[in-house]
Amino acid sequence: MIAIDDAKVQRVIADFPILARPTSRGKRLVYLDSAATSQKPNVVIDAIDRYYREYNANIHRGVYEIAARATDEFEAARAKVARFINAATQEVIWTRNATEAINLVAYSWGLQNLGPDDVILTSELEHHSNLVPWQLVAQKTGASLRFIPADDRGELVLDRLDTLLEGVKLLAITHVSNTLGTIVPLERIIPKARAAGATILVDGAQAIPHLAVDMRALDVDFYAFSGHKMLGPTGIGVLYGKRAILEAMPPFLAGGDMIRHVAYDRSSFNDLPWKFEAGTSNIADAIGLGAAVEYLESLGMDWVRSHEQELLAYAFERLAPLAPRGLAIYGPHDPERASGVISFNFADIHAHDMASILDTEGVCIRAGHHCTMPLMEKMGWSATARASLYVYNTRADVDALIEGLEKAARVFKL
Amino acid sequence: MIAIDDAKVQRVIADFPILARPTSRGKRLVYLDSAATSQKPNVVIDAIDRYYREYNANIHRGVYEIAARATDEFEAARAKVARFINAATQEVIWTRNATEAINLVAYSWGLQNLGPDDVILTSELEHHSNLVPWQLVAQKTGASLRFIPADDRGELVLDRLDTLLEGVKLLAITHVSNTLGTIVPLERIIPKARAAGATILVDGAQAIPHLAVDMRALDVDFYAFSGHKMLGPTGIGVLYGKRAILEAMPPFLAGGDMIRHVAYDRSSFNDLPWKFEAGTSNIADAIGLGAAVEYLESLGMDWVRSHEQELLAYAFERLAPLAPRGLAIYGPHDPERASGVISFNFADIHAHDMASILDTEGVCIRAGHHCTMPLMEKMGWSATARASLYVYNTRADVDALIEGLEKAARVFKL
Amino acid sequence: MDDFYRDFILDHYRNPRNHGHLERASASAEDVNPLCGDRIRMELDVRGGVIADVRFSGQGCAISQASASMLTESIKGMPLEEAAKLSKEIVLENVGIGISPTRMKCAMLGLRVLKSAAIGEIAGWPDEE
Amino acid sequence: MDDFYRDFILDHYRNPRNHGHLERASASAEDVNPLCGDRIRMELDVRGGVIADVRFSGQGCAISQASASMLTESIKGMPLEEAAKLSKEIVLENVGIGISPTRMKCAMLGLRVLKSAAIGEIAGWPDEE
Ligand SMILES: Cc1ncc(COP(=O)(O)O)c(C=O)c1O
Ligand SMILES: Cc1ncc(COP(=O)(O)O)c(C=O)c1O
Repeated sequence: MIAIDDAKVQRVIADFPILARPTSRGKRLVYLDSAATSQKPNVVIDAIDRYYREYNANIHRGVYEIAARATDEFEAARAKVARFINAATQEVIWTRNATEAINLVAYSWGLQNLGPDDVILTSELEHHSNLVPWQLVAQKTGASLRFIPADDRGELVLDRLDTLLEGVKLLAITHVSNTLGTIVPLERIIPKARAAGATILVDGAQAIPHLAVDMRALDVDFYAFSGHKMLGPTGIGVLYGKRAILEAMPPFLAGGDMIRHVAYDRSSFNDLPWKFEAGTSNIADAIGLGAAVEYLESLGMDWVRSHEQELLAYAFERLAPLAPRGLAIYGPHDPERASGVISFNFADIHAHDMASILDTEGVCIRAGHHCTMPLMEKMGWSATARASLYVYNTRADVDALIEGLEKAARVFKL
Repeated sequence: MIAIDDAKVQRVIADFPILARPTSRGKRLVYLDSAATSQKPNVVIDAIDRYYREYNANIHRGVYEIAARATDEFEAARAKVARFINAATQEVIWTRNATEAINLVAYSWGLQNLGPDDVILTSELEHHSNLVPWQLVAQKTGASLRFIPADDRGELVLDRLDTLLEGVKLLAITHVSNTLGTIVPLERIIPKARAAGATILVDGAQAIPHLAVDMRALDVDFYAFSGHKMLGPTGIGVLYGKRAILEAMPPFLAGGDMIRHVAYDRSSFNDLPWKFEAGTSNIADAIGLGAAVEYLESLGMDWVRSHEQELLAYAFERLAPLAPRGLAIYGPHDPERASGVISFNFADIHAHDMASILDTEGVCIRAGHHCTMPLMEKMGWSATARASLYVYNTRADVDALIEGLEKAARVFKL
Repeated sequence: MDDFYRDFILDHYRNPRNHGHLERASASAEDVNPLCGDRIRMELDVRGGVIADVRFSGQGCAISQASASMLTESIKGMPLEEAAKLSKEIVLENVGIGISPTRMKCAMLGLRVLKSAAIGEIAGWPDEE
Repeated sequence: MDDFYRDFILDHYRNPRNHGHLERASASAEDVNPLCGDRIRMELDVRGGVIADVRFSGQGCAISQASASMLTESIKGMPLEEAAKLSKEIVLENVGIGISPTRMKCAMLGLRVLKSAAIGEIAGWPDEE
């Protein structure tokens, strides 16, 4: 079953300069926190560097050579992202991150379209970024929030979906859970939401880096994601929106670049996508994200997915023997139904202590509530340890995690 | 009068890699568009590079070594910016740019505090980014906009300031005009606005890069600026806000990191400054901006200002002989009252044509409305050409501009 | 780019043909390039499906104004249907060599406005109330 | 960091002293570290200006819980004024070596809660009504 192409993974690893640097204790860096942010390949770092060293200039209004090149590369990056998700270029709006993308919809669509009788349907799996904006919109508009429940394995319970969808004006749902790796079966949910007449927003922050995602096939109105989790730089993210719905929305942030004409007393606005991009864009990082998308395409999203599935299967296999000693793994244990996230607790070792002990071995994991406090409280976990996988991880990384768990057991005298 | 320290400028130039690259026509790059965006010194590019190559990790919740380093450097960058503007660290909120900073205030303070009887006072000099947000707030709240007029030289007319300030709830004003370089005499305006009980926001996008600015001395409530115009990277900006007013404001964007506790139905929010920073921050570029601020400090803001004043004086001296041939220079012609911006038109050569011809000589200037359309219309200019100066410019750059103007005159058979 | 500004371009810029307004325009359109502020208005007098007369107005750089001026000369007497289908070749032929990609939008502004006037006239604008 | 978890720390973590609630608390406070979710509540029974009894509750890592447990032992019988002025030295002395800067916030959570209970009791909380 395990058929990891080691040569390819080694080539991938060589593309990530940080992975060649030992920790201050001289350990190999075993990076298992890609769900928080991914590492960056040379091509991405170099694309940013090249912009600043060779053609840094403000875009869109510049007549001179480097300004023209900056504009071209910036808009080419948008086209690359559009192609990657199968959307039109005008449907790709740059934001800082997934969070800003969701807030843009909350302000520009939510406040306009939701009222006291309306229902926002979301799920118990949501990251704070796809929950708190809707709480605030609900407070401001009088709309109410409703939740698709999650079962003990962190999978959504869809039996009562038809009832839950009654009167729903907005479905705001995650594609993949960052805490448990659950892949939400959107293909079962979206057609019903469409039939119920709901507008659909998907939080794709954890999906885009790991799965091939096609906007036209998914048929969503909005899809939000962040560059930094998909090998791209920090500070750049994307809101995809269907053209018609974006056209109908008022602008969000106002200022330079998003206008058509300004008089002292009133203004008219630019075409898509610029209508939603006020002020000087994050030019360098948009170009960096374009490079990241090309890099992912060169690996092939099918390879990315199968590599993670194989690693996940290997990890579950290696972790299983620790169960009798108190290792609890949360979420769907099935690599078919989950992305590369392993959320766990080991006996009475608190997740933060686990993370500190693993750190001494160079193993980087995340501990805490993973910005899903309500899910944690529902499940009765005060914190979990989370190891998450990506393109540069290997079986050796999983082995290092296991050794770290053994060390933690020794430290805690289990 | 001209006492430019050539050795120091040459050392500065050596810090900017882009300035060593000739254009595709083999010309020296003469970058005179720093008011649009500045070039970046090696220390800034390297700081970003180093983050990605050595310690890229998500911040605040990470226990492991590189996450701790990322958090430290990110918060250290905030502290550097706070020191640079003489503010407390909690008063420095990261945004994408000046535009987002102003919009944050428009949404979180403006929509809460302005109503139909309220007046927003701004000026005729404003960049769209400090005008359009207030037009939208006025539309939503019923507040009205009022303008401090500008005279023909682009200086504000303050005779009737007392009358203009009557009933004003918000003064939203630029510190330096990006189109004309006018330095607005805030020291005359702010005390009166305070006395009138107005809340005060200053758009410092063109001031912070060029002048020593001290938040405590200025006594403003909000001050907005962008990193990319002050030697920093694109994608990062700052909203300074007085602590008490920020504390009283509701959050703007909602999501991860800005919360204290989240339940499915309600949330409470984090302390300053994080309450206003939702989602993963632009970590790399915040660190890059920290490096830019240190670099500016190493030059000394006094030197920055005097270097620009001397260059500006030299430029006016060299440009004067062209006046009889139809060169019109706009704005205050006084290096004491202006920052390093030269806005002009030459006979009937349209600004865009001028920019194209200068480009063939490697001279980069901006042409158009400079995101100040209402000012352009008031002045009756359809476009102006704008050359803007910064730390790496020299008399040789001014000479190249003059030669470019001569060439344009030849091309247009003047 | 500097070789773009030949005598006939400067002449069209300084002495635009068909400049001004029509007493009776059967079709018109106006647009602005939001990035640089160049603005052009085209007014057409259409008789029997043919452009009998045309005027343009607006402001902007030599490229946008000279291109528009030359375009008005090219389309006088042209069937409206044909004008609606014009490709950018006509502008490139008119202005000749030397236009840089950054300035292409300037050159095409007049054509864009002409086409939207023509298409609007053919298809009928949606009722504006 | 791994050398931090010595036997007495693990013992305080697994068998926290003064854990639970007071029947009659004259002062109390609670706080959470918003970044990791660790939560601690402190209840004080103050008699004649002295901390006669104390209980803590909450959840979190070995560092936060053991530090809080040890702190409750340190402050029993301490004048409230003194508790309000405690510096982080007391925690560092209690837990000893090996705490990394990233985990300092965990170690100090109990102290922060104690101090806000003590200061609140001395200064009087603003009416919450
Ligand atoms: C005076 C002024 N205000 C605001 C801005 C907006 O800055 P940014 O585009 O970085 O948000 C600019 C920059 O163009 C400016 O010159
Ligand atoms: C599922 C999910 N949604 C949204 C976000 C927010 O992403 P960002 O912090 O980049 O805005 C994250 C990342 O933490 C996530 O995992």
